[in-house]
Amino acid sequence: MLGLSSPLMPAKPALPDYSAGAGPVEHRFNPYSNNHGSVVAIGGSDYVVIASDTRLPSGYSIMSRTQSKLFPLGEGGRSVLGSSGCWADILTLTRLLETRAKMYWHEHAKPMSTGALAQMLATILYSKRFFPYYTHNILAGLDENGEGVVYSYDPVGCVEKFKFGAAGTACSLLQPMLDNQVGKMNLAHGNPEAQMDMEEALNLIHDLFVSATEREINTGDSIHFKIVTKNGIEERTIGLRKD
Amino acid sequence: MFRNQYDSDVTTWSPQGRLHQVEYAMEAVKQGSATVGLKNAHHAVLVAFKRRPSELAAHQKKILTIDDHVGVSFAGLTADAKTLGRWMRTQCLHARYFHNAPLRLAKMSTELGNKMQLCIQGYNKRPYGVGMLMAGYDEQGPCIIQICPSANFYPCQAMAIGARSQSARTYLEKHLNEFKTCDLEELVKHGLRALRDTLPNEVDLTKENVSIAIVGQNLDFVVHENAAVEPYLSSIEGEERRGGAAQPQDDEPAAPSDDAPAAGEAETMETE
Amino acid sequence: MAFPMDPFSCPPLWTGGPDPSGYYSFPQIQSRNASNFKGVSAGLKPQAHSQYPITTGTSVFGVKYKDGVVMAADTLGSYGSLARFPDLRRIIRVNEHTVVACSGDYADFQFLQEIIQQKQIDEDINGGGVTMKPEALHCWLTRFLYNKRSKFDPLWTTVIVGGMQDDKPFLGYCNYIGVAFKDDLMATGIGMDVAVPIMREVLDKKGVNEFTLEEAKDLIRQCVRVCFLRDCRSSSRFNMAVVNKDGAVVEEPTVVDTNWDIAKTIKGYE
Amino acid sequence: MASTFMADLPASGFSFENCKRNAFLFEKGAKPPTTVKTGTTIVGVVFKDGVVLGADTRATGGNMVSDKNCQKIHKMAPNMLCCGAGTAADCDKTTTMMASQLELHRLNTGRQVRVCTATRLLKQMLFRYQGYIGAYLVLGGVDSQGPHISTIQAHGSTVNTPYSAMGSGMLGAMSVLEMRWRPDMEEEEAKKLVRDAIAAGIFNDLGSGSNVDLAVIKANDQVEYLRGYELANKKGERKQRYDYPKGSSVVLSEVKRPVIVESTQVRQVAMDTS
Amino acid sequence: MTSIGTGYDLYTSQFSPDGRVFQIDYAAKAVENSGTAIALRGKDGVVFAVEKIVTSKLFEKTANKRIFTVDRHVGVAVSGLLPDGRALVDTAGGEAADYRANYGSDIPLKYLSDRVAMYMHAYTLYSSLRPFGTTIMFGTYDKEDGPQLYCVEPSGVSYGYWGCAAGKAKQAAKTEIEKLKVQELSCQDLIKEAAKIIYMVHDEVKDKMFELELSWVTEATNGLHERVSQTVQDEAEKFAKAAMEEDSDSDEEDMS
Amino acid sequence: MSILSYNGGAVIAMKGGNCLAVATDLRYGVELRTVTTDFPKMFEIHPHLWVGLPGLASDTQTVLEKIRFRVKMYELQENRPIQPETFAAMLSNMLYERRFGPFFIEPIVAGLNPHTQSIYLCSMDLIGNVTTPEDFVVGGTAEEQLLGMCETVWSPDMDPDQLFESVSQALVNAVDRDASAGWGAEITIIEPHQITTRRIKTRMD
Repeated sequence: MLGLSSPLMPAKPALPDYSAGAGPVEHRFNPYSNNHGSVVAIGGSDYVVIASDTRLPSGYSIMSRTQSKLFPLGEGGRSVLGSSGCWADILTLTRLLETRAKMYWHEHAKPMSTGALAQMLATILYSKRFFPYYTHNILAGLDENGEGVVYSYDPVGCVEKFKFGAAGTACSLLQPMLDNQVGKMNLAHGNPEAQMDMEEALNLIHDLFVSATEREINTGDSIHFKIVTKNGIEERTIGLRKD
Repeated sequence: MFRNQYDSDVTTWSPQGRLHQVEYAMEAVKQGSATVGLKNAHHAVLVAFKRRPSELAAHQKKILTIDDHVGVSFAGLTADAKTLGRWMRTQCLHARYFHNAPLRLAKMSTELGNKMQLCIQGYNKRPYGVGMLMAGYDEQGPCIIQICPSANFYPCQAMAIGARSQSARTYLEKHLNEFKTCDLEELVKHGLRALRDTLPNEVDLTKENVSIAIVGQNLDFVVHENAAVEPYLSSIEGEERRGGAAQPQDDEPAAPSDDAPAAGEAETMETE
Repeated sequence: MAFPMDPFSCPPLWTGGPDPSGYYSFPQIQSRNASNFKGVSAGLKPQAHSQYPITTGTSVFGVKYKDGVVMAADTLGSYGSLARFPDLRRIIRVNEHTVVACSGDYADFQFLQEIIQQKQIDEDINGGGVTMKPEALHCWLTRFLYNKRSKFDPLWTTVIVGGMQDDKPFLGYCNYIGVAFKDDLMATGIGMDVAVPIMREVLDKKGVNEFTLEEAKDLIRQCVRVCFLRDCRSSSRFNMAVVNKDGAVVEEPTVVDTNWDIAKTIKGYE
Repeated sequence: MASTFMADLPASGFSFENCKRNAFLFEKGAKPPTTVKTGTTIVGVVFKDGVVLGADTRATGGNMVSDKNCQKIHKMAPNMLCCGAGTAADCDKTTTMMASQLELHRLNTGRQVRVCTATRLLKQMLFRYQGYIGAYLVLGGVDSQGPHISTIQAHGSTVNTPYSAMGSGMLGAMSVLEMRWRPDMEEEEAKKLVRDAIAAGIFNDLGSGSNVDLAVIKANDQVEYLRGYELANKKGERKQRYDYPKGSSVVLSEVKRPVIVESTQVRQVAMDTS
Repeated sequence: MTSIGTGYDLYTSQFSPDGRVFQIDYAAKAVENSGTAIALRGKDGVVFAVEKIVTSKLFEKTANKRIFTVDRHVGVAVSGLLPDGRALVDTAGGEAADYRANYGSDIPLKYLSDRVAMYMHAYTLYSSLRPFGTTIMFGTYDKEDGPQLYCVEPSGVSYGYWGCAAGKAKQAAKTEIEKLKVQELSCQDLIKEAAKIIYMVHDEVKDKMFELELSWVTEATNGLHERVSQTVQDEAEKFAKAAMEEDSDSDEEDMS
Repeated sequence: MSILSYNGGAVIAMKGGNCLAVATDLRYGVELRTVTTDFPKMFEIHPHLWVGLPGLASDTQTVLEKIRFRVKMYELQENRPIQPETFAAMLSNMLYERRFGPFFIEPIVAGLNPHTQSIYLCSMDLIGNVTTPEDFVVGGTAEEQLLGMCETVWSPDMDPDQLFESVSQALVNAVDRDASAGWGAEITIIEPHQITTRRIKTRMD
């Protein structure tokens, strides 16, 4: 939608969208920018898959088509944070997490577990409760007994543990199908306890992103996967529509 | 005769122009167990002898990892070492946070020197009673930097500090030019032999009391303890002690007593 | 970091020295980076910061080619809609493999330029031959701009850092909120909408590794030309900078060619 | 009093009966909804013997794509087409109303309609609504005075230039045009240029996407409308099918109603003249 | 030196009955414990030469460097307690950076040496601090003021010099410098003379190994302070060693 | 909240082989309160032509009455059932007529021509902009969720049973992720000779 030209986009001709009742608008400095991006994660019995689209939009133009929004943390990058929203906040938050994780490793001579990272992220997000990090985070990793686990967050640190989750601009397009296919919701004979195997999870995520790209203008270009199992991390990139 | 008057605090110069508090701090380094650092063309190695306060206790950690490309072994007050270690870790993390690049060792040692210098100029302060061997690798290649309580630091080819480290230094001086050309295995062996020379005859290197750290070209700082040191130890098993395999060594007094400062030490306080 | 001192008092006896008093307190000299609420105690409104650009530079362009990076920026400093400063240097050479270009508020860029040059001096005197690389500068600039943004006292500039990072071309973008990314091609301001499509079209066909210096220069000239035609805050006079393993060169300003023949054919408005 | 029947026959022109109610609702804090926008890249170019128009085919409602293959090139007259950007409904309805006006004009004057006439009619209507009708049009046609491209803004201002672009993707398109437009181009070259300009909009502007529609208009009502000239973007192939086995949803109640389908013919009945 | 050990020489904030602050004198004594450092101001620049005494074969060549650069155009030679010296160089760097931030140009040497002198003097006023055990020499060359050489002592006093020396053989080096007509000599010659002086005053017996550190800031280096190139270093050392042989020959003739 | 989500609701129309499915949730709520759970937003004009009117409930009913009136007038005049295309055009013009004081509904129209088996789907915004996709149309507050589901679930030429399962799963899972829609669902499968209306089990929260 062509909103009024916000201060972020100087000198771009704005096609006015007349909406009734729009009073005078005071252009204050807006410290945030919405750089969109979507993240999906599915945990299985011995793996976790997390994927994000690689489009970094700014307003109506695309800054970069190849910017992954997945950030490895903790031991050997076993826990992966997927983050979308204000790209400036995301860069700072992930840098801070990497530094804290490194200091944890120095002090404890062992890397941070996914659970520890999840709690630390919640605390850091809440520390800026009144000038929040405008980020939608999903932390995926293996828990103590090697099972895939997904933590999903709101921008100020409310965290919950799931087997799967979606976040970002296309979250509302991705989440229902995840509930249905992974959570087996509303299926008369679905068994919600059954864990999805990895291949099927990868295919489902790919299809979800294809659907999201069809309908959401900020999603597209390509999907970046990170597949974490106990013996390492595998990365894949698959193309999407570029329009 | 004058010594006792001028050695009470660090803000008093003695008539000969020396800071006795700082010299006493240098002595603290010799209380700590020995550690040796040496380097070849691509790697830097630290070996350290670990003591334990009693049979029941565990061996005291001697090597701290500071960052992927640098680590330190220390001799002297462990707590001082831990504080400085934490400060160095923070400096390295700051460098990575702000510049996305490892902190250069020359820069870190200068900053550390200036930080320690503050403690030898103020009234209510004391020098850090710990000597450190910093081993690291950056664009300028591997390096071993010795840091003294006097807030001075010396980039070295090889160095040994701690109890009876003079005999290790003698070994290192003898084999100095071999280090440049030898490979990593050989380098560690030299280190272990030098370390072994510092031990009284009845004590020998075992996998509990030795830790080895290696850093180098595309090799992050890694510390080997306990079982991991065994292959290295076994490689120098049979060799005759004192001066290693090559040639007999003129015998040194078995265990030079602590208080008589070995020749090397006195000069370092030569306000260099 | 050399923040300018409080301009109203002469430099103190010594700067940043330790508190020599030990036991007793020495009269506290006003610390240099006083909090920005200086005026509150004196009943003044809390000190607000400038949050809009005054003298601005328009788009900056950058593209990688097989051995390095080509960048360009026009030399116009617009004072609102007045083309006030016709000859601003908006690309500066930091060292032999790093170049920084800025668009947005030019005063903020001069402030940044001073700090960058001081950083470079520190590197020269004790760098020992090894000096600041583009990625380090880009990362530092991102942190600096983000920090200023978080204090609601932004530096209203968008910078592009170009150079050679370990013998590989480097291009990094960062705007005044701290949104930063690295890519093979980029432009700031209106250039992102006007020039980037052209660059993408060219670079999608011919990868960076076969893209020669001449082709890169020609493409950048095209971008400057199109932006001059369509951006009313731009000028046809621009600086071009090239960075490759032989070093970083900011060339003297040249002028882009235009032709307005079709103006004659347009009559009336219907 | 007019019967209820009469009350509902619509008077001509816009009806403002809900305005009072809506204003009341907005005071209560309800946010006005967004209309469907055509993010759009539309382009018009004059070449040697006519005009080429181009448009993308994406309509967006907020950040959602509401139509993946909408038609943005509207018929205005036998010798004229008009691409619309801005509010989708405004463009459609405005161009349809204008087309009928022009058709009446053509019948009354017995002459081929001129582009300047269409431009003048459009600008007067849009000016009357002060830009509240968000139609940003690129009008292209060939009349007795030769090929014309004229651009009409929602506020009523118009300009005619040999090449023009509108919509959120106009900057990308315009840069392509500025680089490669030449006077008196051949048809093929002009089509290629317009195609590339639209593609620049489709791939670099989020508001534009899907396919490229082209239209070539040449003298004496020669209009060639190439709908789906290039299917630039197809939906990605899915890796799995998601067919639900019978009985996945639990049915609570079911009603089946048969439907009898009579055949219906339409008979021509002569005019009843008595 | 009557009041040594009488308890008046323990604090910087104490005068002895004969009106001297001994702690400052002792700090000056500390300077004499380090290798000799000299600086010569010629007609087209300033030359530094330092006798860096090597206390252990294990050290790298770059260990114990006592010549530094501040703000690209100021050469600094430090003698005495090196950690104190480094701290001062760091302060001088801060001063130069502040000057450029406020006034936009390179810091003038007189102003820099005054600032550092005031800083060192502040440490001689309080019992809770001790004076810097360093003598620090600053040298620059620029078109406007030509060559400049200043030297600051632990007492916080700073003088301009044509040639100055500090460290072990300060007196011997001074007499040698006075023999030269430094004002007329160019840096090319001065660098050899400086090397010769260092070799001459070096005490073979007490300190076996030493390294000669040479650097200059001249018109040729257009006002930038740099270490001399390897060729210039070798030439200077060859000249110094040759000069040493002549002297030892001349001594033998006298004796025989 | 936007006026269109004052009452909540969700509707889908999806094209099958030679059949058509329309589905609606059954909630009538005022902001966060649910008032009744038997309020379909999908209405039958005639067995082969259905219209969905999600949005402000009062406008839903007002527009429905107005349209029924106009369809009756049309059918009296034309003496044949109204074609979906014509109906859509009529509805679109009615909405655009109120361009500056619109009805707050986003209607969808779904029709099957029993003779030609052609299926017509269209959706409009509140001022009558018609979009006529080939696969499905959605409307209501759960629009984004519905789009996500339908894009993944839809495949061409589904038979009535497959179509029923797909539509009901799409609707149910979508409304589960939308607080202001749900509370029961009604799905109608339209075939040339048979109309099957089913109500399915959903969460009632």
